[in-house]
Amino acid sequence: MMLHEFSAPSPKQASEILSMVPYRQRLKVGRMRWPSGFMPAPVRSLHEVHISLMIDEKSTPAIHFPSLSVWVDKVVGDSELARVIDTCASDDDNSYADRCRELHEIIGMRLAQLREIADLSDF
Amino acid sequence: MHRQGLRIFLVLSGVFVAAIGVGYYAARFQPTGRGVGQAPYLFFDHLPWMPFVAAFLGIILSSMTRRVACYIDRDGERVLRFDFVARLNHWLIALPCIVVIFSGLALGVFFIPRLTPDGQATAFLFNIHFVAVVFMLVGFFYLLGNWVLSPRRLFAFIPFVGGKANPIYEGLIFYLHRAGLTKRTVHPDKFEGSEQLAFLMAMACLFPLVISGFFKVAARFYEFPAGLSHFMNLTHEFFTLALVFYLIMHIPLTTAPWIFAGFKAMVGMGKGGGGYVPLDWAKEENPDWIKHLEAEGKVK
Amino acid sequence: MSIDDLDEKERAMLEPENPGRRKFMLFTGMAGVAGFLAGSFLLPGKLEAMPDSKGFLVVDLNKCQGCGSCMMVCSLGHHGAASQSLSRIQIQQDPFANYPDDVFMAPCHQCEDAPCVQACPVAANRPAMELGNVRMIDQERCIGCEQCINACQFTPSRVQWDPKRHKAQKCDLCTDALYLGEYGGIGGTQACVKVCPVNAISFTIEMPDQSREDSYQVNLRGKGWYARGFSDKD
Amino acid sequence: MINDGWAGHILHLDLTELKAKAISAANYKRWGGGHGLGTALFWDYCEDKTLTDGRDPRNVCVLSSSPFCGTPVPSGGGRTEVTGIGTGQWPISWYTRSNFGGRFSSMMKYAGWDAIVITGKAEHPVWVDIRNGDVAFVDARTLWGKDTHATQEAVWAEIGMRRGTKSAWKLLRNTIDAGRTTQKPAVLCIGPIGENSVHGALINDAGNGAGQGGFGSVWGSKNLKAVSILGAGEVHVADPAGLIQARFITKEKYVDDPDKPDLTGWTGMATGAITVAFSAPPTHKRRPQACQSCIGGCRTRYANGKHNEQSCQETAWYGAFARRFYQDPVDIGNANLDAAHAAALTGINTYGLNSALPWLEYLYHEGVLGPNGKIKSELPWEQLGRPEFAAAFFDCIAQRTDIGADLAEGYLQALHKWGREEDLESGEADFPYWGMANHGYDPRSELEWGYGTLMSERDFNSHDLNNHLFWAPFGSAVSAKPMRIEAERAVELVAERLGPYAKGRKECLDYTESNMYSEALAQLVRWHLHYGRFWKNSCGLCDFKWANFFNTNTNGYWGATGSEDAGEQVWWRVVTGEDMSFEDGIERGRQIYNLDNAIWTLQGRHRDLCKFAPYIYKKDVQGFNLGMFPFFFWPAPDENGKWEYREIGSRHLDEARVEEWKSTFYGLEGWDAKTGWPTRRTLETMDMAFVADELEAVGKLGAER
Repeated sequence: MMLHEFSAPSPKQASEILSMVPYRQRLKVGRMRWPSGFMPAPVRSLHEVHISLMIDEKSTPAIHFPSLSVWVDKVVGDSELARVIDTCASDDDNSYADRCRELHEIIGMRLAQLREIADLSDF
Repeated sequence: MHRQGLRIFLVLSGVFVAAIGVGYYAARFQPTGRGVGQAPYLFFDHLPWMPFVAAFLGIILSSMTRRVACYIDRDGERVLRFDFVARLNHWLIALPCIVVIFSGLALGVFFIPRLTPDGQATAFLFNIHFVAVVFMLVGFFYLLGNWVLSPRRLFAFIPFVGGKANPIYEGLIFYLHRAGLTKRTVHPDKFEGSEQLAFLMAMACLFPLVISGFFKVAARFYEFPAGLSHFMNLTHEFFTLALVFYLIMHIPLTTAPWIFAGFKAMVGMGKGGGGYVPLDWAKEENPDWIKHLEAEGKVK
Repeated sequence: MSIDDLDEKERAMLEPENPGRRKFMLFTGMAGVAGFLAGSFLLPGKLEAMPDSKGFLVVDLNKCQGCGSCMMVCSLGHHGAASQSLSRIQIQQDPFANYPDDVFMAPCHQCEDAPCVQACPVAANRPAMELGNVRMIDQERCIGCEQCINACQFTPSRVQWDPKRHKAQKCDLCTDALYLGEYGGIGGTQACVKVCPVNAISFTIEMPDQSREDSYQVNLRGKGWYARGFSDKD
Repeated sequence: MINDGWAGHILHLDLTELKAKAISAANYKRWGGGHGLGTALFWDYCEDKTLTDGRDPRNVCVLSSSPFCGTPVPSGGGRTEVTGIGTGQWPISWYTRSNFGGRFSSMMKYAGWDAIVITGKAEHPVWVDIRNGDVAFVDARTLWGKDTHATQEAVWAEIGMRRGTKSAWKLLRNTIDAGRTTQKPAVLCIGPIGENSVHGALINDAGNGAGQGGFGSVWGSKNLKAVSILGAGEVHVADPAGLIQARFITKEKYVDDPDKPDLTGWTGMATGAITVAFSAPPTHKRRPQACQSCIGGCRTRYANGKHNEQSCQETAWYGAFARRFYQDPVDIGNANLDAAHAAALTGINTYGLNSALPWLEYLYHEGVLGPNGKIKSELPWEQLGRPEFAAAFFDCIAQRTDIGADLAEGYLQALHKWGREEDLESGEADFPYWGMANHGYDPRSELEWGYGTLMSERDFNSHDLNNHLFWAPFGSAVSAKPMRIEAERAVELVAERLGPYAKGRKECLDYTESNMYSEALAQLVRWHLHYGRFWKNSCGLCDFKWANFFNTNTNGYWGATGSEDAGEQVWWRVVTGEDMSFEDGIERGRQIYNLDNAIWTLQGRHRDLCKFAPYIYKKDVQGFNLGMFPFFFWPAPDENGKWEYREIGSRHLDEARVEEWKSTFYGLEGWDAKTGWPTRRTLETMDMAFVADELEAVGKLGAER
């Protein structure tokens, strides 16, 4: 699991990145669950992305990584994170599940950092 | 009612009711402590010897009573049909028998469901059954004893022996005549054919019941082969139903209008009380019997 | 009653005495009464020391999934018909209660000095000596007095009532399971143990502590069980 | 014995007269039980089959068990089929079905009843107290308004059953021979939603519900609050030893060892006790919980009793909204489970919310719905995701306040009332068929599911092929593990069971675009419909466990389905004594399916009504579903005919070709392709002339080819 050093944005930028984007700019993701199937669950914040990347034995995130990095870059406004997402998502030796786990961890670290900067312990 | 009959009847029923009361409280009696749980007191389980004792009490009783021969009381215009012993014996079997049957049926027989909600109520029913059984056994063995003492009384019930006619033919004609389907008539002795058959039927039920009953009780202190126990359990249930069917016929046919005088004699009411039937009625119903009594000079 | 109760006509019609027979009857009666009264004191008391059962069912209340398969197979194996009321093991549920109190499993304990055995008046319910002393009710001997049902000190009572036959029945560790399709009993199969989809019932030859009711409730959860996400820890 | 597997009698509850009558089951045995039995009873007892709303007093609702119920047939002993005309569907509420698990059907059998036929309408609210043969109608005015759990507890109290366990033996009546039990009665009831005739569910115990069809409101419209059933009897089977042995074999051969599970196995039925709940559990202190006779419980009970038995979709539909407000997965889970709890108490079917809530939120953000929108709603939409919102939402639905008034009639009814047809063009309102929510297996990609729904009357919800051909390879692919069974073999194993229509025809399982409208696919859908109609919905085999086409616990990977030692027909034989083959059962399913279609026809069905929502024909799945999901795996042959698990790409259905496909399908069923109606010849070959006569009488008999 590679470590990522993110540069620290200003508190203002940080809280912008953390904020919830307008409904129309939501990222369409979802979840596959046995046996109920696919359930759309669009996300509107980095925090929601983080949670929807979690893996458990009965369900799997349904996230299109390229769209994700574009969305993080253009809509959320965290180009640095977007780049990391790209590299990690395109790592084909990793299984889809592992990539989700890794992204979950990376975004988790970024969230922690941003929250600290923006001084939002409970977002 | 004849006074000694009344006395005896009151004494018996008193003892009987008292016994059932005891049975009820016994059924509620619950010793405590591990290994006992909630155990009602069952007469059958704790006094299994009592029915056997009752049997011998019946025999003793027979040795203590004396019989009066049937005779024609001219001036009384009546005939003694059932002496006191006969009446006592009949009711000593009959009354407990009713209780025995009802308590037995309520415990569930073949397709007939058990009517009690729990072990306690069941125990109470068993205790009632027990008390009645004890009385009935006294009566039943009193009967056997009496036969030993005066076999001719037994023979009066036996077809061809008491009353020479073919009982089936006699019984048939008797009822056909009643129904007005035939002009022919019969001349019964003391017991008309159908009565004799009924007697045989009663005995055919009572003997297996008593014997299988003794086996069931004896199982408390002696281990019979399982198959035998099973057979005896089934026998007991089967002849219970048989006896019920017998009584369904016996009771109406012995209280029917044409024979009601006989019934009154048996309960001890009627002309002059205690076991007598009107002479005219007897002439009508049992002409041969009257003939025999007269022939034997049993006339006073 | 006495002769005085008879009127003079009846007295005249008294049947002739037969002193010989009369005495004989009296004697027989007396002898019988005396004999049985005396015998009653010599009657054998309850069973002498009851041998322990050589097999027991233990259960895991935290594992049971409440599917009732054990109950159905139990009654099927013994009666050829599936029934909860005729099952020798009883599983109870309260869907709204908190785990683990939402399920209760009630197998027969095959008790030491089993009260149900002691309560049986006709020795129908007794240890099957040649079959590992499993406490079982001989349906041929049972007279349906319900005393064993009352005697069981556990709730629900581990003795069932067969309303069709008016007889009591209890767990025999499948000794008498005629419809099992294989040998049951100690050394053989116990249908409930074999069918349980989560292995929440187990057969043991170790007699659980008789002083505690919960000694029959054991932990049958293996590693794989926790891998399924079930646990006692948070 | 003639009654092997059968209780022998059917209970007719006439609510108008408040009378209970017993009907002999003898004439209904050919229908097998469950859906077949219920449909045959509906056919006989519903006087007007043209009804299009289940809330009409003339509607007949049947609860039916099956010969398997009350016996240890693995995952077959505990399901109850509910049939009748439903509510809340579009354009017509068809004669439909639903089923639920738990204890109700086994209790029904032990009480001596194979089915319960409910007709008429009571003057005031009643509940029905059934104890073996004794049936009593009890005034339910004191229960009316109670939630589903409180109702069940109240009924237990009425019958003298205390809460909790360790209860003593209880008499059904006042004598021991009237039967004793240690069990609580199984109480099937409705919540406030059903009482107010809003399409809702029937609930039994904590987690068993019949949701589809909205039968809760059917009961509500009949003033029927609950049916309590307590049975102390027995179910006779033809071959007890055979049944027990086959059950042992199932456990030992097909099912995982409970203590050594093969969690990556491709075992279908056989994973054993695995909880199907999608929220992080509030506590790990929990047990599995199963329907009667199940080989592996899919529900769970927690140390906090509150969320007991909540499972599958109801534990997921709210999570996506809840995560906006919480960080900790357990908090999100709890918010979801609380919402699920509220749903269970009010007795709503949450499946519709899968599509309804996202759509309503969309309308809110479009400014169409809300305090200032064209559609007035005072609900706190910004709080969507908090349990409070869910509670408020259910309340407005149950009480028909706010948008509840419109939604009460059905989601598409509301959509049309609000003039939002455009949302069906865009797919924002994701109701692909019959006004019902998208199940999560989009008809454009999972063809057998979509066509199966189109050719029946409700969301297909049959996971047979889905479990084996999608989920199994999916599981391996997601974590880049090797496929446990190669595509070639998997397809062989499944095709081997597709008799009598397509035995061994692997092309039926080709999910590529080239095969979307083929005759082979029509055969697959036929098989699937008929298999489900009999073996699952009529015999009561659980959809989560059956069919079992392949199984990595066995040599050669043969599954239990159709097998000689534990196949469907084996259970039928040991229980009923009737030597019927696996394929005979499918033929019976065909007859039942024909009876269904006859009723739909009488209700006014025509092939022109059997259409997907517009967006299914216009929009690709792309972007909406598969685009964000790298592998939606289904078997497909490559150009050399070698089978592989291939991600079936973005695509939509072509309306004209779907119409062709329908004609093919109708042809194969022996129906009139012009109308989709059954023909006399077809019906008579199945000894169903009585159906043809009734159709002919109203001029709705299909024309012979």
